[in-house]
Amino acid sequence: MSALEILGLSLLALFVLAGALGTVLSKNLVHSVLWLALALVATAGIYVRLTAGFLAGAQVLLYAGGVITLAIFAVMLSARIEGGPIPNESAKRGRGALVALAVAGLFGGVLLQADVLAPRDLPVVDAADIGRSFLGEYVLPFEVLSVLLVAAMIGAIVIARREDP
Amino acid sequence: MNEIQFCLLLAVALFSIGIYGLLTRRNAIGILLSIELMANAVNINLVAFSRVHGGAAGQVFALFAIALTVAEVAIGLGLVILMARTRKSINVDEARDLHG
Amino acid sequence: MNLHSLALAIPLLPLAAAAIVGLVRPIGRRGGLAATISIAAAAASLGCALLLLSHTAERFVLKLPWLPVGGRTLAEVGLRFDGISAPMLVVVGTVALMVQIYSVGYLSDEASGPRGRYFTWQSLFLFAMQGFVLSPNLLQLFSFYELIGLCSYLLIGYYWEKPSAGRAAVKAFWITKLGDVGFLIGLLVCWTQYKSFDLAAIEHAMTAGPAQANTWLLPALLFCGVASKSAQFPLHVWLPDAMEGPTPVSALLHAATMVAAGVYLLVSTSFLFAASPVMGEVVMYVGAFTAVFAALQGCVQNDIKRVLAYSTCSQLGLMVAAIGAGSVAAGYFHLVTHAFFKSLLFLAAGSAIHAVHTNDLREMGGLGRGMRWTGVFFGVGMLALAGIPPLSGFFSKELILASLEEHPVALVLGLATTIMTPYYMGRAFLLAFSGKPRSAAAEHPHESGWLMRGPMLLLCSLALIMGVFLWSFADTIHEPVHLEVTSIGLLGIALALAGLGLAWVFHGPRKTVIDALPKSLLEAARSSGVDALYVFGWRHVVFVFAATVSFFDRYIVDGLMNLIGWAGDRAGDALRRVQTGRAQDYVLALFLGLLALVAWGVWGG
Amino acid sequence: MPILTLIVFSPLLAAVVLMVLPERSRISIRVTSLFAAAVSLALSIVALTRFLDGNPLRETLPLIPKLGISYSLYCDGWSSVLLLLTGIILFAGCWASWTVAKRDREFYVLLLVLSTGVFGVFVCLDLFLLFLFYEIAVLPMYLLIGIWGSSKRIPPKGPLAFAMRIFDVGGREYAAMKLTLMLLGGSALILVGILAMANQGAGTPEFNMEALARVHFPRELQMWAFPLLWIGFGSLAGVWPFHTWSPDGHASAPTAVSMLHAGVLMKLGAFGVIRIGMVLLPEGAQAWAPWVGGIAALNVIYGALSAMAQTDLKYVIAYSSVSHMGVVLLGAATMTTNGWNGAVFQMFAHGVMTGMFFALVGLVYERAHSRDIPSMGGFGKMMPGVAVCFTLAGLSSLGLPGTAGFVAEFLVFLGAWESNHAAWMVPAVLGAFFTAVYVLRATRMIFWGPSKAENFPHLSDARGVEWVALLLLGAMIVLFGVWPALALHPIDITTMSFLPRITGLLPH
Repeated sequence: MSALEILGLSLLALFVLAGALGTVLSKNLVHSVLWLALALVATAGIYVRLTAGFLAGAQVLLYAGGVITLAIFAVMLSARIEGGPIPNESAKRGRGALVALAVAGLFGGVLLQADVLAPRDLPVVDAADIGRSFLGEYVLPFEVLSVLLVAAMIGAIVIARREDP
Repeated sequence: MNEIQFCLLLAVALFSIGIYGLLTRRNAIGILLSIELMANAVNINLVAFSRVHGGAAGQVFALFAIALTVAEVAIGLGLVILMARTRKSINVDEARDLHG
Repeated sequence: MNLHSLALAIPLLPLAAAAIVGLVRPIGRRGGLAATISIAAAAASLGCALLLLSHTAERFVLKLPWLPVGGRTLAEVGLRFDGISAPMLVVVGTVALMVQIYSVGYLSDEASGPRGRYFTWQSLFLFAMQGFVLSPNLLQLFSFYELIGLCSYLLIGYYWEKPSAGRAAVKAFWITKLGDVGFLIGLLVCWTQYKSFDLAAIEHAMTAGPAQANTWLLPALLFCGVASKSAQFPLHVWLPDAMEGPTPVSALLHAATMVAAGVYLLVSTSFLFAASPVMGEVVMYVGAFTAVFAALQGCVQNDIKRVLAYSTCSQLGLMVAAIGAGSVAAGYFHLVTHAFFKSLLFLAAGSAIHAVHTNDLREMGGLGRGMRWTGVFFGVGMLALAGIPPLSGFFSKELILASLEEHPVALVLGLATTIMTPYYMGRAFLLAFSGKPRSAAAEHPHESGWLMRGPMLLLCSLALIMGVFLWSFADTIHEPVHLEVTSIGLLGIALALAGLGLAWVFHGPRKTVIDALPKSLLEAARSSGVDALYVFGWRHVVFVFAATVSFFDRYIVDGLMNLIGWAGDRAGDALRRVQTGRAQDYVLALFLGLLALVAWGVWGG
Repeated sequence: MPILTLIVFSPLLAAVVLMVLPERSRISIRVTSLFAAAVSLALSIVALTRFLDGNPLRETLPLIPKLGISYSLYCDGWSSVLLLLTGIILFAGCWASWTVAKRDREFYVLLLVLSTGVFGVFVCLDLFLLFLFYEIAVLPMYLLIGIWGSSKRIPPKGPLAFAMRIFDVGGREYAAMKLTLMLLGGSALILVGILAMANQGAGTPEFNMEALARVHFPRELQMWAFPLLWIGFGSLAGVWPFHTWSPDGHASAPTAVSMLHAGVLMKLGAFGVIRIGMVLLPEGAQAWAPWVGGIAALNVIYGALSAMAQTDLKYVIAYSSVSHMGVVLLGAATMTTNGWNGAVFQMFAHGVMTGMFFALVGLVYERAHSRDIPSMGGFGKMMPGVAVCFTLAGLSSLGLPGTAGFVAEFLVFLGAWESNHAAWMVPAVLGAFFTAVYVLRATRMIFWGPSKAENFPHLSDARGVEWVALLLLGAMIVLFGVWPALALHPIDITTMSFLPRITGLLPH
């Protein structure tokens, strides 16, 4: 891997971690949603780096587009219902940090000792292959997923429906 | 320390930051966002290994995962709004009616 | 009518009468009918006994397997008719019949309902007593022994409305049961030593079989049983209280038959006592001491029945002492004569009580004038008991004194008894029948009817002529007896006369002295420590111990069970608090579990 | 004609029929249950006679062959005597509960189900099925005591009062709960014991007792399996530390239930200890015998002493049951022919005695509505019949010769004296004496003495219906006291077949 690529990858990683930390630590709820957007876009970059172009696109489209907008809507709505900005502070940090560090330490430790296979140059999997496997080998999960998405939509609507006065 | 190992380590870091957010955020939306982070970390793993072993399976499942996470967030936010409407606050600490 | 069915009839007839009167309500309710049935049964049983007495030559034993063990028989039930049981059958039969006839008169003025119950228990007692006399083995002896105790419990408690009667009945049963515990343990020892309960088998095993290790153990335990029923020293406290029962009951049970059961037990197992001289000595000294102790008590009683009760206790002591000294004939003959004149004394006292409606000597006096017959009967009984020559008491008392000759201490005690007995009997007679009447009822007592005087007449004649039968009695029980005039004999007579003189001096017709002894000594003697000991033992030892055990069970052992319940309840409560309701606590638990699993996976097993 | 199955299931059949009967038909309910009880009683007599003339009844039906479970009933000497006892007590119990007013149909259904369980345990050869019957016998107790019972508050005192404060000690719910929990705790131990024995054989587990009797279990297994069975069954038989359910349970239970429970269910426990514990695990039994005997002797004295200090009539009799069950287990621990004969005969004798006692106490309670002895007095005038029966039952319990109680106690004492722990006999004999003390004391305080009948308005003697139970039981006490060979002969035959396994040689 050339020096440039390493620089690119670590830059992307930096953005991802900054985004994550921002989501988790920021005082303002909207800021934390925006930080999340940054993190998601940066991971899309990493997908590109890992030759998963289609996925990067999907990621940006779905996550950054769908989830962030939904979150913004939710924040606006609940702020209006609650009257006033939503307090976004966090408590019991010690406990949370402890568990997070423990998980990181444990998994990281295991990963560092493991000898992970290096990336071999394999044919790049492009959108057509993914589409073929969607309707070929994985057609059942694909259909089930569609059913699930419909159910989720209906569910979300029913849950959040305001009683007509 | 090759590229894949780096991505996996990044995923672990992302995952633990997600856990931190999950455990410390007081409001429901904050928690949902942290869960997003953790789901994202999982996807990085999937893609990293699909890069190693090739084949479409890795990415297909990543896509499935993304779809599922989005569905989950949709429902989650619906609940948050319901909660906000009924309890006038989405602070998680106050919602403890199901205690022993 | 062969002998076997005759022997069987003796106990079974009264049992049948008891069953009819007891179970068939209409008969039981009408007193008169119940009385006739039970008297008829008693008379028939006595008839059989007399018939059997005529040919005691044939000794026979009937046996029937009763308890199986491992395929063989552990114990049998049956009848034993021989020289020893024949006279006892007659004595018991006679006295029982006389008392039953007497009771008809005595209870005539009471409601007729309960009399059905009275005669049921009387017949049941006769069955138990005759069954006891005829038992061939120790187990059956024990069984009937306790049945006799039951009948005494029922009869003493006849006036059960009176709390004192109820308490006396229960006290009698407890103390006899206490003695029977020893007897029961004796049975067990007998089984391990001789592998059988049958008296004949044991006697054979003792003579022929290997010498047993501690031969004293079985007799000692048997003596516990004897001591309780025959009111020997430590276990005699129930006899004076047993006077709560109607007087005919006292006459039958607590003078002639029941208390003599213990002595009869000694007689029929005398070969066991003979085998261990140590035990003989112990029995003799206990008997002698009881005789003197009870006689002393007798001198200070003011209740006529208690005087007679202590006198019975004392005479029993003499019998036991005689048997302990080795002369079974003396003890047994005294038992026979004593049965007659003591029941006569009781019946006479009963007719006196019946007339003046009180037992207290201090309210009697001068009854001799109004109740001539009763006075004469009481006098004859008193003289016989005192041991004045021509009467039966003299013969048996001389025999006893003769048997105690080699044991100086026992002899002295015996002689002391021979002087005290006439004194307290004389005192009772003089206080009741001579001197000035000391209460309104005593002024003009009415003589009791023929139903009461008839039995007394027969018993009086028996008391007079019984002495003559000594020698024929001796050879029915196959024991040599020789009665000659010895210095001890003459001393006995002299002491008897001296006792009577003393009574005359102190309590003669002109004197109004009730108690000869000074007041303080009187109180000390009257409140005998033994009774207080029992009461203390019960209230402060047994009952307190029972209360602590019950407290321990209810509040400690049961408390522990409740503690477990309480701990369960508390643990449940503690666990409840773990569910805080906050979602994040649950997620935390989730991750901790995850960490533990992964850690275990990586480094664990 | 499957006699044994009929004996076991006729009460259950009657229970089903009762369910169908219309609600208001008081008489037909009682008649059906009486008919079922009579059928069982009659057939149990047939079973006894069949055993005596040589061909004992046996019925087998393979249920789950793979697990070695089969429906096999067999009626040997012990079972036939105990069947007879259960039949008698059930019959008397049905008569004694004639006056149950509240929901009498359910009462009779539960009573009949309970007796089916008891019948089942006595004749069942298959351990698995035996455990099933055991549970059927124990569980209805909860409802019977909880619903139809009576309660008497006991103030919490002593060092553990705090623990007692949260329960209303003495109440009927408390008694029902405690009884059921302790017995189920015991049955858990039994299940472990049974399973330990069952899968000893190679391959498929073997539950049939006769087959297990032939298996020689390793010593270590016997050493821990026997105490499990002893404590498990013992808690039902009133073994010392686990007996505390008995006073509360019997005191709060209605008449017929405490008759059946004290009269028969406690025998289930003792039967279990001997028939399953000692016969199948001889080495374990012999090793633990000193403990079993020691605690049994303690039971006798302990029960008698605490009975003496009670002021509640039902508690007196409940503690006396604990004391008499001690005599049974003492007889069992002696491992001698006399001891075992005495133990099984005492089961029968005590069953009849306690049945009669509780029937009488039920009558007294029904009329006087009080069980407090000191406040009663002079009842003999108003209820002479009950007084006589009470005295008879009392005399049998204190072991008066001529009653069944004496024969049983005498055999057990003899067995104890012959066994190598002669010392047990001393507390046992003392216990018998103390029994005499408290029984006669209670009789005197209640039936004798000046009549306190004025503050008990409607005292009356037993009426026609109630006499049946009393006469039947009284006759049994005297009959088996005067001629014990009737029951002792079959018991002796079976003891001879079991005992050699234990002692290796039939004692003298």
